[in-house]
Order: sequence, then C-alpha cells, then structure tokens
Amino acid sequence: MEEKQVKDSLRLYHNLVERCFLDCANDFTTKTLTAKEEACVNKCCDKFLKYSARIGQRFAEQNTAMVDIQQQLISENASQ
Amino acid sequence: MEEKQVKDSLRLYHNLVERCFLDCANDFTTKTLTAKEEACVNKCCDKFLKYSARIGQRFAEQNTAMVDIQQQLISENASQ
Amino acid sequence: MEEKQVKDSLRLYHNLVERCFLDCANDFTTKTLTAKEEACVNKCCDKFLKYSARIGQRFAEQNTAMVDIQQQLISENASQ
Amino acid sequence: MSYFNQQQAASNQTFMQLEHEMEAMTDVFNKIISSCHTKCIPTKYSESDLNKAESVCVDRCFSKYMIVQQQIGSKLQELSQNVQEMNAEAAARASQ
Amino acid sequence: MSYFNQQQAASNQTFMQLEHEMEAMTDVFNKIISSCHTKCIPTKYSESDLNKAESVCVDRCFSKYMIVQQQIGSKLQELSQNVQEMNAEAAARASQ
Amino acid sequence: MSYFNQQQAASNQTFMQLEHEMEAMTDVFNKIISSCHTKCIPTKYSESDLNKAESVCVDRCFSKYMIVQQQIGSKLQELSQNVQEMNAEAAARASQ
Repeated sequence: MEEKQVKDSLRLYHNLVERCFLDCANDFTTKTLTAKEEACVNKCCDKFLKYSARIGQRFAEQNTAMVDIQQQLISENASQ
Repeated sequence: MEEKQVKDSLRLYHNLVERCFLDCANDFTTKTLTAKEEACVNKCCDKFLKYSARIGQRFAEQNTAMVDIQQQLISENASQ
Repeated sequence: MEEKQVKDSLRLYHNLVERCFLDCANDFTTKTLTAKEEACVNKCCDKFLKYSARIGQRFAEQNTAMVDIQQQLISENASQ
Repeated sequence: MSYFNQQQAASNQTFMQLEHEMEAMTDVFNKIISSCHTKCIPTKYSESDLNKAESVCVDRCFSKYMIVQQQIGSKLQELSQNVQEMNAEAAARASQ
Repeated sequence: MSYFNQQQAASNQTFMQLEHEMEAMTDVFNKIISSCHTKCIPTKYSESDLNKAESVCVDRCFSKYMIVQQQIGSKLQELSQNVQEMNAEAAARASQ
Repeated sequence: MSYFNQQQAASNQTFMQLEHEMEAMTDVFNKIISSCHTKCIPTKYSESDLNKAESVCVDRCFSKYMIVQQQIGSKLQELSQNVQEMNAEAAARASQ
C-alpha cells in the first residue's frame, strides 16, 4: 500500500511538471526560464495544488459512504 | 485472464465517461446536467458503443489469421 | 530487465504509429494511403527517430552523474 | 478445502477487489483532475489562488462528472442485463 | 534441466509472450479507437446511430491505421537489422 | 533477523527502488518526448532531417523542462517539510 502512495505521489509530481511546462514555457530563444515563465510556473503549481486539493475533498465526501460499507465488510470477515 | 477482462471493461467505461463528459458538459452555471447535456451524453454513449463495436469487428477480422496460428502452436506444445 | 526493454520498444513503436497516423492521414475518401500520405509517414517516422535520439542523448548526459552514484551504492552493498 | 482456507481465500479475494477498486478510483480521480482543469482553469495563471468563480466551477464540474458517470453506468448495466437475458433464453432453448 | 522442465519452461514462455502480445493488442485497439474517433466522429452528437458516412470513414480509417503500422514496422525492422549487422561486423573485426 | 537476511532485505529494497526510479525515468522521458515535440516539431513534415532550428529548439526545450522539474520539485519538498513540522508540533503538544 505504501508503495502505491509513492507511485501516486510521483505521478502527481510528473503530471504537474508536464502541465506547467506546457502552459508556461513558450519562449525557446533562451536555454533557461525567462522571469515571466518562472512566475507562471510558480502560479501554475500553487493553483494546481489548491485545485487538486479541492477536487480531492469533493471526491472524499463522495466516497465516504461507500468506503464505510467496505470497511465494515472487511472487519466482519476478519473477526470470523 | 478474467481479471484482465474486468480491468478492460472498467477502462472502457471510464474512458467513455471522460469522453462524453468532455464533449457534452459545457455549461457550468448549474450543478446538475441540463436537458441538452443529458441528451448529448445519451447519444454520445450510444454512438460510441456502436463505433467501438465496429472497430472491434474490423480488429477481430484482422487478427483471426494470426490468432489461428498461435492457437495451433499452443495446442502442439500442450500435446507433446 | 530484458522484458522491460521489449515493453519499452513496443511502446515507442505504437506511439510512433499513432503520432504519424494522426499527423499524416487526413484523406478518408480512400482505403489505402495516398502518395502524399505515404511520403508524410516516412518523413514523420525518420524525423521522430532522429528527434527522440537527440532527446535520449540529452537525457543520458543529465542522468550520468546520478546513475554513477547509484551504481557505486549498489556495488558497495554487494561487496559487504 | 478446509474452513480456514476458505476464509483465507475469501479475504484474499476481498483484498484483490479492494486493490482493483482503489486503482479504478485513482484512475477516475486523475480523469476528473484533468477534465475539470480543462473546463474551469484558464491557462493564463494571473494569480496563485483559486478564485471564487474557479472554485464554483470546480464544484459544479465535479458534480456533473459524477452524474455523467452514474448515467452511463446505469446504461451499461441495463445493456449487460439484456445481453445476459438473451443468452439465458438461448441456452434454455438449446437444452430443450 | 529435465525434459519435463524444458517443456514447462517453453510453455511458460509461450504464455508470457501471449500475455505481452495481448497487452500490446489492447493498447493498439485503444489507440485506434481514440484516433479514428478524432478523424471520423463529429462531437456534436445529433443522433444515436453511426450514420453511413461515419461508418465508411471508420472502415477506411481502420484500414489506413493498419497500413501505417505495417509501413513503420517494416522501417523499424530494417533499421534494427542494419544495427545488428554493424554490431556483428564490429565484433568480427575486434576478434581478429 | 540474521545479518545475512538484513543484507538480503537491504539489497532487495535497493533493487525495488531502482526499478521504481527506472519506471519514473521512462515516464519522464516519454513526457519530454511528447512535450518538446509539441513545442519544436511542426507537423508538416517537409523533410526527413531534424533541421538546425529544430535541433536548437529541442536542446533548449529539454533544458527548460529540467529546470521546471527542479523548480517544482523544490517547491513540493518545501511544502512537505512544512506539513511534517506541523505534524511533529501537533504530536508534541498532544503528548504533553
């Protein structure tokens, strides 16, 4: 299970990098980020974290009932 | 093998949901689907199932010969 | 590890096919490729292989230092 | 198979199912993340915060995604029941 | 390795190959589904049926995809043979 | 756990980590391939070669991608440290 968490975090990280790169890096006359691009990447990253936390919250609310039932089934199974 | 089928069906389902959501949900002034969006989702879903069945048929025709040879190889292997 | 190489090669191949198909096949009044489409696919494929080799080279340069350290760690571990 | 083994098998199956469901949930979560970003977040990035309009859009987008998932899920289940009934009828006719 | 074990290993290998091929086939199938949808199905969804024009487009699209796959496959095989021959020559020269 | 078993476990862990890192590296490689293709390679395909302008763009694109990865990586690490410190403080307060 912990392995899955590491994998999911890495996936989030790499998806975030790809998204902010695609949305912010548009000037290929330089090898390093321009000031404008760097500011864009920072905002993109901050906003995405807030955005995905919000979706995560909605998702958790949605799943609470379902997971409750599953947990119960498992503990009944284990106690037999 | 059965496990793979469950996984493939779930994947088809979730890809279908994503596609019809992206193509049909465009009005975010409401929390539930508008009548227009709901009709769009129904048509999108029906058409996609017919579409993917057609591609599946072409794909099966294409693969028949190849699979025949493989089946033969396996049964020869098993009968030795 | 060899299994991973086979999988990565297949993935490269299928991604290349999808990309060149999407970029080059645009005329669906015929069942076979037009001369123009065929030429496009050839150039798309050649260029992509050169392109991905260049990215691969930059990637390897980038990773050399990191991998060196890892190799050292593993050999120290193995020799204990 | 002993009683213990049956219990073991049953709880392994539950574990496998849970793992599959968690994988599917991660998959759905990532699809929603990417879909609602497309629908609600402009790629100009003029500020770090999620503003009011964006937040409201995100909540509605999530809600609509769930409804579409529900609607298509019911449709597929209905279809699969029809297919099963047709198969059962065909099998009954064949065995007469 | 006993005769039995050899047979076992051989059939395991065949099974593994089959599994890989089936995974690759599913992957190709999904890529065709998404590519030909882009090429042939308008996202207006004015009707539930696949109309005549769409059906014809889908068949041609599938056929062209297979041809592109074939063409690029041959190209890659040729390239890989050239590399192998170059390696073999280099090895032969090195062992002289 | 014996000394030998500890060594065994340690090297298994290293192997697992390596495998995960290699998978992550393949994933990053594929993301760069697709991103820099979008940024630098026009889909007209008028020639087979990677011309001078395209090559320069590819090198800069790769360099910028690495910088964005670095920048976001630092940001996430900082955030995760802040969360850990807050958790540690909360735990310390709770145990008083």
